[in-house]
Amino acid sequence: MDVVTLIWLYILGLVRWLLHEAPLQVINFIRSLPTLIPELLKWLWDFIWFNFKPLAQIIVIPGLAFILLFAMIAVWFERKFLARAMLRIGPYYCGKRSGWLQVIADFLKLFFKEFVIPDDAEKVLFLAAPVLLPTIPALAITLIPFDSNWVLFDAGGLSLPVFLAIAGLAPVIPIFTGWAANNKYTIIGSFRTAYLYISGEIPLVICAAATALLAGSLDLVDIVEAQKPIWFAIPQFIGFLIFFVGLILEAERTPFDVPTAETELVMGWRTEFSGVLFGFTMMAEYLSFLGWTLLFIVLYLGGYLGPSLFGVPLYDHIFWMLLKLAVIVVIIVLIRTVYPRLRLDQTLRLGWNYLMPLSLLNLLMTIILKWGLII
Amino acid sequence: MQARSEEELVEELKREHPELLHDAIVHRSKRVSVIAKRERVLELARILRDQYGFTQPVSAGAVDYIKEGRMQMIYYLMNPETRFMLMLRVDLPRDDPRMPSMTEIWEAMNFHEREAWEMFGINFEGHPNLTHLLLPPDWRGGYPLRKDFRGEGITP
Amino acid sequence: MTEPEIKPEVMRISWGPQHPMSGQTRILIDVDGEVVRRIIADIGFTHRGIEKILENRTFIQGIVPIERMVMADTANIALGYVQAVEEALGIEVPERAKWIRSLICEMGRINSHLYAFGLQVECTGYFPAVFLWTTVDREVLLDLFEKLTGARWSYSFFIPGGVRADLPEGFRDEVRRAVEYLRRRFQDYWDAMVENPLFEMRNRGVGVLSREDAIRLGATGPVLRGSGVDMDVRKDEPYAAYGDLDFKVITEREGDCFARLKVRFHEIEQSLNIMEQIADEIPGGPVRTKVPLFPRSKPGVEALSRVETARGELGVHIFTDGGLKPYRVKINSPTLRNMYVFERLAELNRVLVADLPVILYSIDPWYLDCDR
Amino acid sequence: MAERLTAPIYGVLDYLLTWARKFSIWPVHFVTGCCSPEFMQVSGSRFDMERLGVLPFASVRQCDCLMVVGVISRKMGERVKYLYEQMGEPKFVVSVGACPTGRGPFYDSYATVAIDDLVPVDVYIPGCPPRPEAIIHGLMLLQEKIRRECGFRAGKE
Repeated sequence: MDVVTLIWLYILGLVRWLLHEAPLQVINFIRSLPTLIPELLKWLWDFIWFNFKPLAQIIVIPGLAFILLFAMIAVWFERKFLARAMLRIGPYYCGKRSGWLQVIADFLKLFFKEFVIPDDAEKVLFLAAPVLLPTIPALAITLIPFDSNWVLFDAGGLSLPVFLAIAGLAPVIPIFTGWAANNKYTIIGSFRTAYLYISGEIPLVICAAATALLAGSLDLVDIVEAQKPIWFAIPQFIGFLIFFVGLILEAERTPFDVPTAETELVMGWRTEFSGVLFGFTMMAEYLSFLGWTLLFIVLYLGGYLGPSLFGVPLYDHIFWMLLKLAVIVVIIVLIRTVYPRLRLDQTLRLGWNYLMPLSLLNLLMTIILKWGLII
Repeated sequence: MQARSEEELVEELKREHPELLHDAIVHRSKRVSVIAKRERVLELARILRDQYGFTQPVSAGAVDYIKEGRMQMIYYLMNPETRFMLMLRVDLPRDDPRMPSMTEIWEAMNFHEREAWEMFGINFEGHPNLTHLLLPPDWRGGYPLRKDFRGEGITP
Repeated sequence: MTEPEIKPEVMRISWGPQHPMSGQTRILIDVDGEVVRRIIADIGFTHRGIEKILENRTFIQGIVPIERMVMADTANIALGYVQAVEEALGIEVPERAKWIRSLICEMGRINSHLYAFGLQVECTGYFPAVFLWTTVDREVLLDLFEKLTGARWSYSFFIPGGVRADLPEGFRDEVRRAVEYLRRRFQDYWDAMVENPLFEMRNRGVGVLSREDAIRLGATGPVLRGSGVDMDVRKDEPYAAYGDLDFKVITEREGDCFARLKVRFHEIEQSLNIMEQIADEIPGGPVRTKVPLFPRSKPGVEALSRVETARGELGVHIFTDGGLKPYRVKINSPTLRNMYVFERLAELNRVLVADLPVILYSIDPWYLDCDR
Repeated sequence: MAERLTAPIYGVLDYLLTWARKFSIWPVHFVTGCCSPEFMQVSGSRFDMERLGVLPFASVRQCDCLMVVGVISRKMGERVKYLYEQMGEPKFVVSVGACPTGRGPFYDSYATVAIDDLVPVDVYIPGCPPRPEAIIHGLMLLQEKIRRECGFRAGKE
């Protein structure tokens, strides 16, 4: 029985079903409609009520709404804060005297703007970057615990290394985008990204390992629980400082925003993006900033721990997490207004000569602190 | 040997190198001008720089005397110690304005000679990079600063 | 401009006229990785042919185009031209007019140095704080200009024979108030810039210009004084009221971007002192001598006037042929000299791509002055 | 019939789109002539143009407004044309100062060019240099023009 006869048999069976049974089934379906709709609704209601928690997680707290809302508020806050530092007002008329709609207007305009693809650029890689860029930090953020059981993606006790692995993917994209955009500025920008991330990534990983060592487990929830007696910022003060500097370096904030230095390379590796592509890359920059800040809070500032204000523990924890996030964002934006940008070789010297040995020293101190072993 | 006042400088120049220069005049305090012969201008420039200390090049430009049929190229030089300004002038005939370039002696004259070349058409032999400085690279409208320039929009 | 040949391992980048840090010029740099091998300044993008236009304007009409050469520092440029015209036509200027001229020139110098601070700070990425503070402080001076002359930037206030109008009453204590306010503000600038360790890291030892190279390459203004040469036309050939004003010429020894920044700082302090002296001791008397509207010049007269603008020494050389219009006006622009120094800095010391804007704006170029 | 049906939807989207485009004009960081200090004062603290949502941007790809500030020389004219072609589609040109519009005080020079034979211009701002209030007024006129002409149905009428 070769394939052709099989196909023919199948088609004959189909034709017979269409002629004989199909009308019957349609009539039965229509007759059963009055009872079907309430059933459907009931099923939908059960579905929402039964797994209300994952839905809330996906959509609200560590999920999409929180990320987009943070991007909006961070951009608006930064423009207003910088304007205040420059003794001027910043966006004012766009949202009834406070400019809060300004970011929505910007993104909407970018959404409807024509985006230009340079003719001899690698189209596939060029269009892949704005898609990949926001997803990687968003993926990493799902691992952050907002409460002991409020974790979106349960990595089975290994959430810290998984976070670092995903966040480690982020620098790869600017590198191949810089080459794909076929523009001299982007090539230099992508090389600089490569240098910067190598020198910035390793001290962070070592410091994260030190905290995991102190907490005795690789799971972020356990690390936060271990910080109940005392936040890890105090016993590991060197690691705290290194991670803070590394955070600014990873998120490319001003003392270290060497790859997208406006004054030398027009926009670094983002020069060729226009319209909605640029909108996504700008949002991605704030998402990676959010991702690393949340990890910083979880590792050193006691995650969601804090005295309880409302009755329900879940609301307390989420409130404390957001409060710490706000404090860190304000500090980093403040640093942007106070310090100029460092040169590439100065940043690398900082990364290799100071952050690296200090992080090893921090690891050594944690070992001694934990086991009191005299090696 | 640094001369104290302008008159001594002028007398010395006339006494030492009469064959190199036509004339040397004192305009006012700290401002002297020397009119050099076109062929021997390089030697005079080297002497001025090495012996008389005019090491700082200020600027250079040309003037087109169309009635007398000549162009005068002026080099403004400064002596950093005595703060004298010397204007080294070279007269060129209008029909073939050729001149040895001063870039070997004062390196900074590079830009000013390029500008004089594109504005007046003075050909500087030995200039490293005689291309357009201010005008667009594909400029074919003649030499703008000459008196007989008929560019568009110009009503002399 | 024909493109010189490019060596294989070097990448030629063009910082075109549209670049956050290139102003109105194009800078071609040969980059090998991060190190800049060669700089080619392709200037001429704002060439308006002012020298040809001035041959088509009478002596008084000529003030308008020449003032637009350096918009941040119009006072000194206009003074250079007007003094040359007065020397060519033999016009006397009353004493009070000279003092008013010095007052406005010093205000223009502070205005222009603020511009230099703003850009030198912006190109190290220090965008938000100091760069916009300079616009706030410049508004104080612009209000004074507006009160005195009616215009903010190109006010055509100097005319052959003196100054267009006398100081409005109450202007002198406004000058004193402005000077006192600016002194406080410059203390903030000093803390925000010179005391800032990161800013110093970006500027110290960058773009070093030794004393001999500065003289040999014909640098001028703060670039020259930053390398230790105390040449200042206000002291060498005193014009306007600088003869009887006491102020110091500031020099630094290192000759790097940081030294040039400090030279500008101290020069502003000297200018503030001068403004105060003028506000206290300005003599009375007429403000303008009678000059016919279309003065006729004597044939075959030459007049070279040298003025110390904020960017260096400007020379205006007027040749007259007895007509109503100058026969030829030669302008020795300070920025053209400094741009040549900028081009040679790539060979003098190791320049990185990130250092280039810092060096470029420590030289404080004004491309319209360079292209005329 | 199609027109009547789509009208209300177009109306809402039109309003939304023109509101967004009106409030986020990103002029490219490009000054061509001697009005540049005035442009800096307008983006400065006293006459803050960011109140209207106008934020100067570095790369020409992301910008949609080419503010030609000051005199255009012949050499600069080509660059203005290149820049105009590189910008994304809803693009506007604002000519700041007397020089771009009619070559200003350099009317009889061989080297200056007026902007009209280079790129189509939306708003002309007179003055040499124009006062900061005039520049902001010009930007508001541009916003008015965007509100009227730059919705979905731009091409229809």
